[in-house]
Amino acid sequence: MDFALNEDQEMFRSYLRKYLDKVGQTKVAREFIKGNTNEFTVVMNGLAELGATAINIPEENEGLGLGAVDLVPVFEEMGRVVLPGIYLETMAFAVPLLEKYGTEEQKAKYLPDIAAGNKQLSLAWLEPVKDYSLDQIECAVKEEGETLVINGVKELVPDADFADAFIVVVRNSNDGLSLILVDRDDELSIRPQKCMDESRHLGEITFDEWAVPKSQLLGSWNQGVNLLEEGILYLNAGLSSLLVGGMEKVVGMATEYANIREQFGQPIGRFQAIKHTIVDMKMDLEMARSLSYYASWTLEEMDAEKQKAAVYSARAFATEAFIRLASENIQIHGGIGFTEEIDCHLFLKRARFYEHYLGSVRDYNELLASALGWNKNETSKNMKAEKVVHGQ
Amino acid sequence: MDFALNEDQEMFRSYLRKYLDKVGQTKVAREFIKGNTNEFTVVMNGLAELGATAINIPEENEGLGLGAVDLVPVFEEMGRVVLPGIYLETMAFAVPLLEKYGTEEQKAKYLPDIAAGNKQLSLAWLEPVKDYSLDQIECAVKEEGETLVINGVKELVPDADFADAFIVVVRNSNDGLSLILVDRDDELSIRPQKCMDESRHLGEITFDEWAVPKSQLLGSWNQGVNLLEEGILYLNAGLSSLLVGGMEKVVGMATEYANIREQFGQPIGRFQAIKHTIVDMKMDLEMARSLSYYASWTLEEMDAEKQKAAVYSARAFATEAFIRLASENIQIHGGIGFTEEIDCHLFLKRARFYEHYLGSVRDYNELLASALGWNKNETSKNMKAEKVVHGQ
Amino acid sequence: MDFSISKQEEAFRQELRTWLEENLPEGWLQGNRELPEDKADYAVFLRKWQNTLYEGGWGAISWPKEYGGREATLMEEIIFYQEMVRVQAPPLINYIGIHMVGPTLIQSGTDEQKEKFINKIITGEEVWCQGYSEPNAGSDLAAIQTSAEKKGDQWLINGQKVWTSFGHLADKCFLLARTSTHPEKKHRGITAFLLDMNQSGVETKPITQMDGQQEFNEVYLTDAVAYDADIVGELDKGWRVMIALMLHERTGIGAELFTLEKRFDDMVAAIKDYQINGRPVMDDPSVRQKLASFYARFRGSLLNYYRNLTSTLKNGHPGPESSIDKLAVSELTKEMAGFMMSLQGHRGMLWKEDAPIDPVWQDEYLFSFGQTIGGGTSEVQRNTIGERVLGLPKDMGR
Amino acid sequence: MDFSISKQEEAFRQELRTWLEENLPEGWLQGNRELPEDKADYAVFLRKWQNTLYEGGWGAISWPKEYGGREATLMEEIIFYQEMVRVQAPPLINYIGIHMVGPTLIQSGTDEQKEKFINKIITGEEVWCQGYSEPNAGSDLAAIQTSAEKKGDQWLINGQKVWTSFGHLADKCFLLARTSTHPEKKHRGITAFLLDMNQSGVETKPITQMDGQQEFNEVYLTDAVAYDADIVGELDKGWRVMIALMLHERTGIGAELFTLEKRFDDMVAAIKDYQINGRPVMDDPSVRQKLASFYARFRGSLLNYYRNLTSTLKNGHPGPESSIDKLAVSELTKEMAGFMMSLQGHRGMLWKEDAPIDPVWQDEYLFSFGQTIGGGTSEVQRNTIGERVLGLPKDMGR
Repeated sequence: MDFALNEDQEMFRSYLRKYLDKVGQTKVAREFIKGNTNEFTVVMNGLAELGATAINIPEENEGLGLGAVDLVPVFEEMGRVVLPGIYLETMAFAVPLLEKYGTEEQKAKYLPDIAAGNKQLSLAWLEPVKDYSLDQIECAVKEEGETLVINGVKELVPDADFADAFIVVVRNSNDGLSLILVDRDDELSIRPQKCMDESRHLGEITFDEWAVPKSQLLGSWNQGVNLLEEGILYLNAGLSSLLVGGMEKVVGMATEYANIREQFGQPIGRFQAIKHTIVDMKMDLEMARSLSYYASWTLEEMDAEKQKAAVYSARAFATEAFIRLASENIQIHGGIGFTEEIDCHLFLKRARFYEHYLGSVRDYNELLASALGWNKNETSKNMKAEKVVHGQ
Repeated sequence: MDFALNEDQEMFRSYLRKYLDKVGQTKVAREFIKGNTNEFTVVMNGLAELGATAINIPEENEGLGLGAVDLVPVFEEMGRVVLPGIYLETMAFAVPLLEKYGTEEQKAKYLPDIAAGNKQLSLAWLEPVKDYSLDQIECAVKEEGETLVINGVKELVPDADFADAFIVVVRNSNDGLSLILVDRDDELSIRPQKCMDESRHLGEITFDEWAVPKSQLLGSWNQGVNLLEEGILYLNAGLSSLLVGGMEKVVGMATEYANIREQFGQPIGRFQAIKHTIVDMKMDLEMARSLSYYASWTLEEMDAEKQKAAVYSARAFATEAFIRLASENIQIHGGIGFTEEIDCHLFLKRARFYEHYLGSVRDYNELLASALGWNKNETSKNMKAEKVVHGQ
Repeated sequence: MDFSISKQEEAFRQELRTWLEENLPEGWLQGNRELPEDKADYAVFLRKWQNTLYEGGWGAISWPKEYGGREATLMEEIIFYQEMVRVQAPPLINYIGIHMVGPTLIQSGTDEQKEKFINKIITGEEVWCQGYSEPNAGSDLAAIQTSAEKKGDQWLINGQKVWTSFGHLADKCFLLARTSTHPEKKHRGITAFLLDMNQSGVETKPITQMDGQQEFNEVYLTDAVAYDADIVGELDKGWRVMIALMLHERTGIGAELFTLEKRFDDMVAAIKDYQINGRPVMDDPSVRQKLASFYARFRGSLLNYYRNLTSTLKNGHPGPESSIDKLAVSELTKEMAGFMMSLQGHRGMLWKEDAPIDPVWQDEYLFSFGQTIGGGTSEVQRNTIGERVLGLPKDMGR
Repeated sequence: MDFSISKQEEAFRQELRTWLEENLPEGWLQGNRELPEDKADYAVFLRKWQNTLYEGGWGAISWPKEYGGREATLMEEIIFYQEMVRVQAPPLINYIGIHMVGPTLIQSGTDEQKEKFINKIITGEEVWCQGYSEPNAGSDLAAIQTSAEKKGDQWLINGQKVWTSFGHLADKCFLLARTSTHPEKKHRGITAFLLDMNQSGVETKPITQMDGQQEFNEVYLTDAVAYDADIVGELDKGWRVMIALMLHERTGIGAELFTLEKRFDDMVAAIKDYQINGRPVMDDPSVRQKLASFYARFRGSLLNYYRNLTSTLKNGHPGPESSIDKLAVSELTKEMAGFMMSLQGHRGMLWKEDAPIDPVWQDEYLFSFGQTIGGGTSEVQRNTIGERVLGLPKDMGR
């Protein structure tokens, strides 16, 4: 029994923390919000130099050949400082899928650049007025000779304006789903969308007869559902750690403030209304951390059903918990917590950002139920879902 | 604007409280649990002497001719002492239905006796392995000459062993629902059912070719759904007040204990964990009280849609709140609250008893939604109720 | 029980309704309710609205007639707010002046103070703010450190106030300052001053909120000057003045509650219209359940308020139960706003012009976090209810 | 990270599993797990079970071999509880003796005490109880008033203990009594005695719980006698002995957690089978949602426990984080039990032989209220976590 990050992982964490402290923690996000994205670019380069972008890339593609658990400290540290960007989508979605399903050409094209910090990939899934249900995908691809031609609209694409390539979820002619790698191009029509979490850039991409070489198909035709399902496991394990990082910082902020802020001649942390609230936050944090560690661990060690149960439960729990914690943190800070000046709101907005990202808590709970074999009885599926007493 | 009980109502409350204090408050329930139902009978007679059983019975039937709001203090005071029995079913279901739909013969047969405290009516609705959905009623009635013959089983009938008559929900030959008044009879097959709230008696009644005179039909044939819907409004308004009475006592118990119990050299009510918990209990209590007052008031003053909104919201809120309050009260009392000796558990068990009585919180919320016109879109009713992302 | 309103009250409502229809800013009733973005224009607009109210006889309805009021009953005041919420009238820039400072001066101001201030409050000529909270005295208001020292005939005031609404627009401030530094109990030795904001010793700095708005200010006081004539009540007895002043706010959180009622109706209407994947959101049983439970709580809060109002009508002044109203409304507002965020799915993160339903829901959500903090945190409300309504033991330091 | 268990541990598990299959009371494995109703028979049954364990070498696995133990590692102890929960073995009547008193005496008892007590603990010959709580010293244990006064060579003990599990069956009691009445700090001046329960000065009275069971006792001490030889550690230093004793419970709430795990699986199985109106309850999306959220919390609690265990393995003793485990498990147990009540609808009020699924759910529900009180209330756990894990300021009176 050894359920903890190992010494190497903890040491790497301490390098990252030192570096992110040095660059001012949330200062990067704050500059980003003001429109100064420079600092963010500098920090991403710095992190790449530390090796953060090479961790889970195979050694033959110039990476470190490490695994999902080794990404945990990176995500946690990024979560602590509300870092902008699509490191998550790149490392915990694009990389595992490229590694497993990419052609040698694709690997060579993307992985070494990612490892060196020169490429970041985003995910184009959601379409206007839809949710994440895959049966709703309308964005279409057709084969024309040696090219694939895409038509459709994707919205809320993270870092649509920064990403070096997009994994685009498309419907092919025989009604299956597939994934296409689309490289960034100035001709691509991107409309920025204003996000409540201003440390995130979102954009709507319109593909109008957009042609890419056939070699940009990721995996085989009609394999989209499987690839997404697999990618989503990696992404949500990583996301859970991102959320845990945010939670940890928020608990730390609340604890520190409760120790120094005095009212009625007492540090407010002496009042049980504050103390016990912070304790409940801590409970949520530790619960989320254990679930997220385990989720990443299953990706290295367990079968798909175990992975699903572990990842979905971590994702669902951490998503809700982070919103709760970030909200309480504002209340504990009182008036000052309501200002733009203090970081509290950055965490709240980021927590909300992830609430429904790639599916809601409800979706993941339902997926969890399926993964655990809590089957719905098929025969009764068509019965009226809601019955009401009194014959109404 | 005058939203309070009037002086007469408050004075009547004080008589009742004095009387119930004199007879030992929960002592009646405790004796009842031990099997000594005598004391309960004595107290019901005492309450009848005070006029409690005559309040809303018309003057021509030897009652006081008062209304639903006048019942509020009685229910609250009964709730405070966890009184056993079916005063609720009698006064807030049987009486309003008899008054409005009963024949002169039925009124003469039941109302004066109820007013004098000589008759109590119960409600036989639920059937084995069913919930309260009316489309599930199988208990059947057929006409044979001048008699009505009933076949079927009703369970969880309150005070099946005490009640002087039952209003039985039955399905008639042309598939409609009707209500039949069935008088108690030693021949009637009643199997007692053990209730977790031991201050309640429940029983399963088996009607095997059970014949009653035709004159025992309450209202007309097929009118059962309407009558139930109307009766349920009265019953739930009254029930809300019963629950409020219990809540008030529970908040009082918690407050008193928090003032006298000392730990760490402080009355525990000085610790915010306790103090704020009691405050939240008080918030729930006052919310429930306002909703319940208003619910009873609408029965006298407003139209059916307003009545439904008021009653259903009071019922749903009070049901959940009482369980919450009764649970917290145990926690605040600590170890002693976990013992049989202290009253805490009586309130908890009673709160649970009413949780699903004549419908769940979910049912009432759904009914509320309908009453407020939050219509479901009919065309989409047959769509799959639950969609899951990722095409699963 | 009687929820009906009298003929006189009904007539009052009709008169106000008619007047509003004729006198609201142009286009307002038709839904064009934009307030000027520019701060100066904004102030001009709102002062003008206060003046319009005044000229119509609605400037300060609860005031005595001799001061331009109409001696409105408490019920009429309630009706006033119901109607204001109904038409979503512009905010009252001089709320502090009309509901707190004016009545206080009318009751216990000197003749000179009445002469100098009262008429300018009701006309909107002078806008008032409130100088209470300080960086180290929020929940613990009695801990204020801003000092007033007598030099010659001047009181020199030094310190910092915070969370001063409309501070940057205000002409006058009802300010609490410490005039005795070592009192036995810290709420003693505080004096209430009527401070002129238009002087060099007063500097205001807007606070940017987490929703990007600036509605509050820090006020820096550096040898700001007041005179004996600017003291309300007695020297060192300002705490008492402040308590009396609060009792003038006799409608309590009525306006917030009516706003919540409107917000709830708007929410239901928005949800009825909202579809995701072509599926009406109102069809979702869990949404209906949640709405039903909000309905019960919001109706319960409103009815509680009416119950407390009934007792205010009987006793002549609001009791500590008003903390129940405040706690219920603020917590519910926050929870409802959070629900409305969740309901919009991932697309709910889109903001301002990109918001999927109406950006007001995103703005409301962020703003709602201030509700359980401002005007006494929920924790302080719980202490008040616990101690003053339930009689539980006093907290540490109180 | 490594969740695998070693070959040695796996062998341990297999050995235990085989032994249990052969030695559990008759019919136990087949599901006939009735304990005798009669109190005397009940005690005989459980003492016999303890003796069976002892004879099989499983009586006190973590003890040194010389005392009949097998010097089990912490992981082996965990495995022991996992297996006990798996087969739903009879309760351990001498838990206090084996996990607290025994190890404490082995570590710091006198030779005489070791000689006199230790073997009888492991064999089940002498059952131990714990004399800690008093009517006025529950959460505030240091406030105990039971006094021990020296008269000649006897200590005369007077006072009342409460919540003494198995008190009516116990032969011996590990008792805290005040030997110094005016200490500087109230947790000083307390001494730990090994008290003989079979004497006229000791009277036990069962407490009936809200679920109708009697598992705890009041213990009345009237000139109960102990001797110097019965003192553990030093006079007036009993608090320290008690703290050290608690550290011997190194598996923390492991057993409760494994029980919760089993309870969750049972709950899912029961729900899968349960229908209302012919409709499977598992089809209800809100039930699935609730179960999923319980799953996450229960798995989170279990994994937290393993994370804390990892640090116990590293540090050699459990830290204050064990309060996190206790708080999580007790609250979750209570909430799950409440959910299972709600799930059964109105029919869920039927009890005992009339219960719609299995009366265990009703019993569990009522019993669960003790979980967040006994062994330190949730409020006390939160204080411990706040102060000792997070470093927040100490509470009043602590």
